[in-house]
Amino acid sequence: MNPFLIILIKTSVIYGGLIGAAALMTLAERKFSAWMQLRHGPNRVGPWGLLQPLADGIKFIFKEELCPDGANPWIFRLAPILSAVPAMLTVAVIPFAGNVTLFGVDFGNLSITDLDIGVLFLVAIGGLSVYGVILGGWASNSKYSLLGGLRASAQMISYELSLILIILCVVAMTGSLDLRAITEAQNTGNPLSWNVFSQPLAFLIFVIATFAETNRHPFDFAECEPELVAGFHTEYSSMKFALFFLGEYCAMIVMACLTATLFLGGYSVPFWEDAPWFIQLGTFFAKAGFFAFLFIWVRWTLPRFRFDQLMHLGWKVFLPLALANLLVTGAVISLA
Amino acid sequence: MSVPTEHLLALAAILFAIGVAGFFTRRNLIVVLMSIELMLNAANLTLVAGARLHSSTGPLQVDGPIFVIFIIAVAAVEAAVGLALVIALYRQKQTVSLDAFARLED
Amino acid sequence: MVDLLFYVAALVAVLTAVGVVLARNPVISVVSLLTCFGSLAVIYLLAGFQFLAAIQILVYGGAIMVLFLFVVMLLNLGGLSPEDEDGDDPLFHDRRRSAGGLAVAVALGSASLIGILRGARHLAEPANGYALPDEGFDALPALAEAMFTRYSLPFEAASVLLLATTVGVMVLAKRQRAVTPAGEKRP
Amino acid sequence: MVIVKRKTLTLAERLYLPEILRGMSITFGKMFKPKITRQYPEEPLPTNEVTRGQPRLRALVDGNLACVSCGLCEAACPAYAITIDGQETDRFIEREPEKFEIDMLRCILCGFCEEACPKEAIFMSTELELAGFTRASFKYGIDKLKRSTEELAPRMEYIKRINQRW
Repeated sequence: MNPFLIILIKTSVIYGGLIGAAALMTLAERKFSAWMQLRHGPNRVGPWGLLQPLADGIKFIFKEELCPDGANPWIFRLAPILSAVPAMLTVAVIPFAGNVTLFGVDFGNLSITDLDIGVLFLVAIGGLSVYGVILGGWASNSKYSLLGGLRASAQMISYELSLILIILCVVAMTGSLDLRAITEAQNTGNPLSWNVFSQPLAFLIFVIATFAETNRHPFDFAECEPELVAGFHTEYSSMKFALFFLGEYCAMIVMACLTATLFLGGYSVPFWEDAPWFIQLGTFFAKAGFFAFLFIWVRWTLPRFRFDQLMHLGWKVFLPLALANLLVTGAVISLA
Repeated sequence: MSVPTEHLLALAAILFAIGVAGFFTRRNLIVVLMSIELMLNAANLTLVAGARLHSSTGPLQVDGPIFVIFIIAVAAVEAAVGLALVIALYRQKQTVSLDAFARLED
Repeated sequence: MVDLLFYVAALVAVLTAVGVVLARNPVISVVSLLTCFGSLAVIYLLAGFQFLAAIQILVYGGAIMVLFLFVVMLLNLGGLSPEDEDGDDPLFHDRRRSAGGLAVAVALGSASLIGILRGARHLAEPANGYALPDEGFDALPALAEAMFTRYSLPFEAASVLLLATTVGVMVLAKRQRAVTPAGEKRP
Repeated sequence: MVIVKRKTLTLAERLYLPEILRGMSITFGKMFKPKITRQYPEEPLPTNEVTRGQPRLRALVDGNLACVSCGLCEAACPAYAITIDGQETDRFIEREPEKFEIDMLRCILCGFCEEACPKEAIFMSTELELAGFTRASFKYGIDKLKRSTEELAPRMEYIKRINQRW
């Protein structure tokens, strides 16, 4: 089969899956939050409310597009795109499963690309998502939006440091920046070789830092409803708002996938080293799905932090801990 | 990519010239700092062009990329210090226009 | 095809660089510069330096330009640049100085362009058409080895520089606390 | 001045994590508890004689209204929702409403008309739903307001019982 065609098929399947998963996640967020509050959640559109995201999408399309007075129209339009695109680009390097053979056609490894510097790509592109938030906040010409954007930028930069340092620990363990190599190094059939057991502290810091990085509860200072009336996207409506939403949920899904890949061995099946690809894919979905659920679970459990507490946690707790963790990891690797 | 080296160098020269123009004509301190970043990037591009030219005839020459990495580190330092200075100056005069800081006495 | 991509990226880089200098609004300048750095990263990628491209986006895109944007917003310069408050053209407000600056830039640019084009005769195209050696595409191990052996001193110097900068910036940007005669900090 | 003594936290509480896990286990457990939301249109709200729904006129056994168009409810209505035109009649009570109209868009369902009525002619029924397509359709006339005594009997009993208290 034409290799170009194979890449095209893989890309469209993975991006379709990502957008579908993001849509499903908006539904899951509402369903789980409802269940945790002893409610039913959306159950009118389709069976068990499964078509609710579709209804939401149609609603978004038919809403009126507003641009506030005095706002910079170009940057106002650019911001949602800058928020959604980096979040969706990062999924390109996530390895979902091993070699896929379907209908007698060898599709190769199930990921859009196995980049040599996959982790670096992910961190670099992921770091760009902060622009959507800041520029959106600034371009809205509203003080609440501006405050939300400022907070988001400070928060995301602070936690990106810890996040990168933790990723470095895992990279040092494997000796590769390729996410597939990191997965394969953990795919020994023995779950104890997963990084979560050799790097428990790193795992903990990473999971918490992903919450801050994606602006989710309990660190959602960018959109803090009670003080900032939704922060950077207060002034947005219609599909522009939907793009911000899509960006947020895609970022969550990518972060869940990344946590599963870095610490839980990605698609490696416990006690079955060379499982067929669909079992690997199922395992991956189970692991990533758990972390995606964790995002929702924590959101509907914990109250919001205060902003100074957030900064204190990021700079005075996580950064030293991450540095110490990196130091110990390096020492152990060089001595072993 | 089979673009000749001189095209990369020419691009670097043009970017550098634009950076110089911005540095000399603008009076907004932040834009002046950005012009400096632009010039540093033009230098990086030159180094990359050189590294590509020399690596393509023999073994990989890593000096160019390593210098680029150091330049990026220094650029980060420069931006951080420069912006801290801008903030400190802004506190004094409530402006970031270079004209306001042209005199020494105040 | 790939070459065409280079020229597109080069065009974008030049146009956005001009945008940085000409934009009246500092936020537009920042966004233009960001795009310019992005297209430079594309050029690095095309030239075979994946790592540099990633570093370019990571450091410039993810850190430096965010810092610029942060300061622009912190000082609330979102509106027009200070030089535009009197409604003048940002480039030609002070005609003599602007003309001098432009002259320097044009002279510098044209001189280096002429030099490059004259020297280009001596730069024969390599037989393999600028293809990097095999390890070039995955230059990370070679890069790391050189960085931590031959260039370990500059590397450490850079880390010291970064540390000194961190402390210096903290001192510079920290607001001076008013101190009461008793030496106690005001609440 | 109130002095709030803060509880000194133990190490586990200051680490947040055990407490966070405790909170999360609570929310996780709640997910599987029975839901308390009522699925409204399919599962109508329970009503009884205490339910104060919309005002309705009581019809006697012979089909005529109990109302004598005295106008007390019209006067008691704080929203000016009731309009009554009276006329004479050959029946024993001598007066009956020619037109009795309640503008349901103005009605605030306060029940003052029920309290004001001396002839037990107007009661708050158990009907809760109110929907229509035009404003005019919310002006309920006698034909829409009339309810048989049996229908309003529980409410009548309830009101009598309440009124006996004072």
